[in-house]
Amino acid sequence: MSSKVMSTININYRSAIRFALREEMKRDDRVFLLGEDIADAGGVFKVTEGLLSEFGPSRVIDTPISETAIVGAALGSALMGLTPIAEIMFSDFTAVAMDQIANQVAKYSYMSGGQAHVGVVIRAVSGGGISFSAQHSQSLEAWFAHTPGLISIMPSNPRDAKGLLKSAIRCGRPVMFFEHKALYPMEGLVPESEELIPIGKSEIRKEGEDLTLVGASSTVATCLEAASRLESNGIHSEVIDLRTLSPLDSKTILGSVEKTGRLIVVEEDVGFCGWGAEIAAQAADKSLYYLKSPVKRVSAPYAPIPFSPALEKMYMPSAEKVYAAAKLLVQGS
Amino acid sequence: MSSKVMSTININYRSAIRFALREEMKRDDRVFLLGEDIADAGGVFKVTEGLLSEFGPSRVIDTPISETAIVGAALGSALMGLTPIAEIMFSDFTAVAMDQIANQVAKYSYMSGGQAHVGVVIRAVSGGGISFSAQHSQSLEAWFAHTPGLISIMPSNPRDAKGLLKSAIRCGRPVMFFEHKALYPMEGLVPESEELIPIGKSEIRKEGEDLTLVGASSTVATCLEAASRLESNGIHSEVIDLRTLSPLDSKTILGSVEKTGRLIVVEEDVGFCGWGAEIAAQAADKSLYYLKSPVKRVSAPYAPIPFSPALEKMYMPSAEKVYAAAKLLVQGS
Amino acid sequence: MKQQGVSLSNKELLSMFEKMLLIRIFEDKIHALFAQKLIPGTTHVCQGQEAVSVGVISNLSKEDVITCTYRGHGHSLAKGIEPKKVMAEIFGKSTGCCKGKGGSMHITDLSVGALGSFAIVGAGIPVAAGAGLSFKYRHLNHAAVAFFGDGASNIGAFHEGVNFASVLKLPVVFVCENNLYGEYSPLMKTTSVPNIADRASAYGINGIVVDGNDVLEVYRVSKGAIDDARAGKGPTLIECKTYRQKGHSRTDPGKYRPDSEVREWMERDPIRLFGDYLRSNGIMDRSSEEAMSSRVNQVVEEAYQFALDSPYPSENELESNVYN
Amino acid sequence: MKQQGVSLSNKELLSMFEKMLLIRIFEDKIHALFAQKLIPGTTHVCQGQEAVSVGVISNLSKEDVITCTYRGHGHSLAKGIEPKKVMAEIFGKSTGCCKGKGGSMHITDLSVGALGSFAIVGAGIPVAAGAGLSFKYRHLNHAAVAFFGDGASNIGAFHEGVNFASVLKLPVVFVCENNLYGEYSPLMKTTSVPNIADRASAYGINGIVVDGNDVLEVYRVSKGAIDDARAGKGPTLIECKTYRQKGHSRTDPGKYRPDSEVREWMERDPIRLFGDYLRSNGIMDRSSEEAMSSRVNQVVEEAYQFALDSPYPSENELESNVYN
Ligand SMILES: Cc1ncc(C[n+]2csc(CCOP(=O)(O)OP(=O)(O)O)c2C)c(N)n1
Ligand SMILES: Cc1ncc(C[n+]2csc(CCOP(=O)(O)OP(=O)(O)O)c2C)c(N)n1
Ligand SMILES: [Mg+2]
Ligand SMILES: [Mg+2]
Repeated sequence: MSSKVMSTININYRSAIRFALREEMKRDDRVFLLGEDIADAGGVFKVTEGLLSEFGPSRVIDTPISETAIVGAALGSALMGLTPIAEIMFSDFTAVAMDQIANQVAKYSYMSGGQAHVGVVIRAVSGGGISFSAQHSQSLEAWFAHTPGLISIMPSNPRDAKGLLKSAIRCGRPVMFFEHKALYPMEGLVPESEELIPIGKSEIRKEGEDLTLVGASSTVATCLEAASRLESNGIHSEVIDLRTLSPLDSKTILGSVEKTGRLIVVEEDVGFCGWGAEIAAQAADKSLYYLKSPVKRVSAPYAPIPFSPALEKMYMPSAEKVYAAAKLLVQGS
Repeated sequence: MSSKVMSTININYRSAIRFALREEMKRDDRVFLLGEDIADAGGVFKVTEGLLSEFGPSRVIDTPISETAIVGAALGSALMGLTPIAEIMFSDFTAVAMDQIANQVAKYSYMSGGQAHVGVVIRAVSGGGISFSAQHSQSLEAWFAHTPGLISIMPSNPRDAKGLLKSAIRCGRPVMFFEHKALYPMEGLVPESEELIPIGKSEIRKEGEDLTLVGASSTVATCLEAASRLESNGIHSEVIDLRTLSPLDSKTILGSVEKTGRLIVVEEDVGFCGWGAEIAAQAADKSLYYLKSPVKRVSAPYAPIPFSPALEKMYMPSAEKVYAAAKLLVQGS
Repeated sequence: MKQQGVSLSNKELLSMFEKMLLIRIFEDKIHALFAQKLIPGTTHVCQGQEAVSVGVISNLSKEDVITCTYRGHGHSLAKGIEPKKVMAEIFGKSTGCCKGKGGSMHITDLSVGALGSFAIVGAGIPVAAGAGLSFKYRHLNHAAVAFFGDGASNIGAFHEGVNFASVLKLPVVFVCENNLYGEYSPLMKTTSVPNIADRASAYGINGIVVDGNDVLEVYRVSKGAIDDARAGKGPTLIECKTYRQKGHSRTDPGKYRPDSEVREWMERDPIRLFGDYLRSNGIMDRSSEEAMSSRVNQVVEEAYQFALDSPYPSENELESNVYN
Repeated sequence: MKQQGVSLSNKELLSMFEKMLLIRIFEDKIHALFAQKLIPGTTHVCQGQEAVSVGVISNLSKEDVITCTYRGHGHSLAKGIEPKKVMAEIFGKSTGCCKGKGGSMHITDLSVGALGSFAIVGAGIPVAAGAGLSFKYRHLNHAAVAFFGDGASNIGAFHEGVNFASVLKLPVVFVCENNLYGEYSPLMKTTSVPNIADRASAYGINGIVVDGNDVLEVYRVSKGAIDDARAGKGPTLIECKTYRQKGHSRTDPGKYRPDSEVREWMERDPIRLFGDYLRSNGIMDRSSEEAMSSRVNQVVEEAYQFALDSPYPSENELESNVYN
């Protein structure tokens, strides 16, 4: 993050997203919102609170419980030149709209030979940690990353959430924008002036020479916490915040791996066939000769997310797990 | 494959699947079929031809065009102790039933604390190569492999198709059974007597010391063709047929990689976040110190499947691409 | 309220009342415990809707089955899951009906025919159709009942599930609990018909509107539909007009509802209505009511204690049951 | 056949006839070429259903939009995509409307308001609702029309799309082409209502059944619905009873259909009916008909030659257009 002086405000992740929506809606009257309980109620997570009174019911639209219609209608309106931002209340519900997302929105541009900018933004609330059980806690980003035609963004902090959402709204491409529910209360400094954070660029959150930790969304904090504990043990880790999962910033990630020779990917998602595997696979292809030790993944086990807080805690990646894996990698025990 | 003498018949992949269905329906009257146009018409690909007249309309059920209802009803009947086999005409249509598959069927056992054997088999027709465009040609196995609770099977030949489907029907667990549409006419020897091929076991199709090629479904033939061309160039490759994608037979795969020191995964699927990445990632973790050269993936590019035969040909993995990648790996140019 | 075309013994009537009371007291307890932050995650309580679950389920035997939603404590108790197993599940304890792995939104007990609470809107509907299919397949005259909300009638799974059951003439009864809201949105804002039952004609089946706060009416109407289902006459869609006395979930106070509306519906509280009926017909007197009430209170308190005293699941539960 | 409540000039009538003829001859050509294995993949031709696409789309301007299905050549031609661009697309050539990347099932040309052929049953329906939303959003009095089959009315996307458009009062007309079959299955086997239009009441909108082989009736009825849409009165569901003269796809001979049924419907061929009307009312004579026919034949032959002569897409197309 550049350190030049700028005027900032301290807001939470939720407000940062709301600010991005508001600024973009003000800037461009083609931008509108649709989703369940987003207007009158301001959203289940209160992200869209106040926007109805500011922009009126034609631009902040409460819909029936019909995710397929929501995404399909977003596509149709985008083809006519609007910029719909659809809210999927829990990213787990993308499953009921999967055809519209993965077969229609994602493929429209390609199948039509590039006739349209499909400027559909789908905001989806992801992640676990608050005992919402197996159908309201998933991290399903890998499904979408695996679907050509979709951009997948996973902001880890208020500033990124704002700057990346603004870029998403302007990019004229289909975007899956994953907001982690446990991050909504997270506070952080956000520039007062407009900031567009580029899609497709990772950010090095901490530099180090001994190993590379890659996280995204909630796991960036996990990595940073582990990194600071490692630091007290004399292990200097580099922490990369993915920001955008697809397109992936392979250059930054592999550059770091080639410097440190060690890689741990930390994902909240189930490890098997998850996005951590993609990063590990790229390292095993492009950076093999730099690797000093096995590539590790700290991810969820092969199971749905359990409800019981006792189990969920074991299920989630943690700084402890990352720390233990890192120590083992670097010191061999 | 063991070479002990057995009496065999030569049938195609399509018939092999039909034989498996028939044998299992005869064996166990809890087994039944449901899907679109599977009864009167015998299925779009004629897999279920003749089964209606043999088993009657209560066990071979034509349904409305309602994949969500088909899979949901399969789940409900499985909870009551039946063994439904649902046909999804093209695996691309799993997207309209994704919630039932990934949130309900896959998670039922876990969320209920193991109360039920969810014996739902979903037969889904996958794969490209016959210009069926982007919504009728996909290989979406990675979505399901990434979803804990689902077994994913990808038979590459008639014998496996029959023996694996029979095991799937008997296993009492949710199975995604991917039948590759281009393989339906493929002929092969199948034992006359009953054979159950174990789920979760890969098969070494050809032994070799110089590199390991891993394929599944249609790409096993691709690997074998490449392997025979490599052989004439003095390169001895080992070819592994995945058979089951999830649970993955890591032992066989990594054992081979540790022997050869080189790995190429060949998948029809889009490479990015595909199952090839998982295999590569496991190698980079567990077998890193054995690797003599970068782990390669020959997979589809990051794009939906194009219609035009000219483009589709470039899109698909081919023996040539595998051959070229292998030569480069082993000989360095 | 009257007992029209319904012949229930006094014992049966009292048992229905006790079930409703159990649900009410159970939910009040959950609501209070949640507010005290003693319950993890989220909960969706069903006070005010007890007449629907009890009215319908009183027609079912153990072999009949139900599916319900995240707002499913009531149906689960009515179908016969032991209160302590439900409570322990809501606390995430290993003694819960799902070993603590499902939680409030996924209460399930196959042993009593409670096929599950489905947390994805509409998802239980086709599953109930599948259970109905199994009864038809086996020539059993059992019935499957799918409970869901008014908002759920807007989702594809509703359409497909009901149509599927109609085309295959399955023994399924679809019970829509129209409590006027889907989360914070009034039904009329998101739905294109005044009565959800009007949608039945799109599937060639009967659609019936019933006063969902009158347990005897619910019983009578659902009895007809369930009898039809058992007799091979196919499905029915029943819409029960009722009211969610609390907010949507957790601590939502439901402030978006007009006071007058809340007041009117509180006056038509289903337990009050049924209690009045039982008392005025001499079926229940004050002392038997008090005895019942203290019995139920004790059951709920015991369930609570049981949940508190039970251990959390152990680590080996984390990766078990992925397949069964 | 009569021109009831419809005022079309002779020129307009002849132009409609020519459109129908174009579709027929185009589809006959495709059918023959496919049988000769000259066309890759699969095709779904629409002979017998020309009155629907032409009848409805004759009410639309270029600013109005449509979505259709894999059986979409007819709608695409009626909406104004150049025949040679459609033909070249079907051949997978770079000069096709989608550069050969979509093919027969995905014919699309935004420049004429043909938003796309959707190969997943029902998928185009909510997309049309979204286009309608954009018109309402911008206060334009355009309309969106979604074409789909009888079988499609069983899928969730139909339900959600129609309900959504009704709740939001969007300028959309839903046109169901009931050709009696979904693939190889007769409608009555998989659908719970005799008329798809009966489903309109589930969404609080008008449902109208029309003779889909009578282009003037289709024109008249859809005109009313489209006018209503433009006037902000919300959506209508129109069911056109018609017949798929060929099999479902590729070389399917459609043997599962009773001969008598096929015969009856062939007698009610929409082009024959309309031709008889035009001739008997002195609007078209033999020589003008012959001129038209040879003109259309030439257009189709030219399209075919164009497709043949065009190059396949080059390698750089493989990974381009992933985003736009
Ligand atoms: C597919 C899906 N979309 C959205 C939600 C979020 N959600 C949970 S409950 C609810 C409202 C449902 O309303 P209704 O069907 O009337 O049931 P009620 O809660 O009133 O019992 C919504 C939108 C969900 N669980 N599933
Ligand atoms: C979701 C989905 N399920 C199944 C199919 C396969 N399929 C293609 S066409 C078709 C029949 C559709 O029938 P109908 O809607 O009546 O249209 P028609 O072909 O008669 O024009 C089916 C089942 C599909 N394309 N999409
Ligand atoms: Mg409700
Ligand atoms: Mg049809």
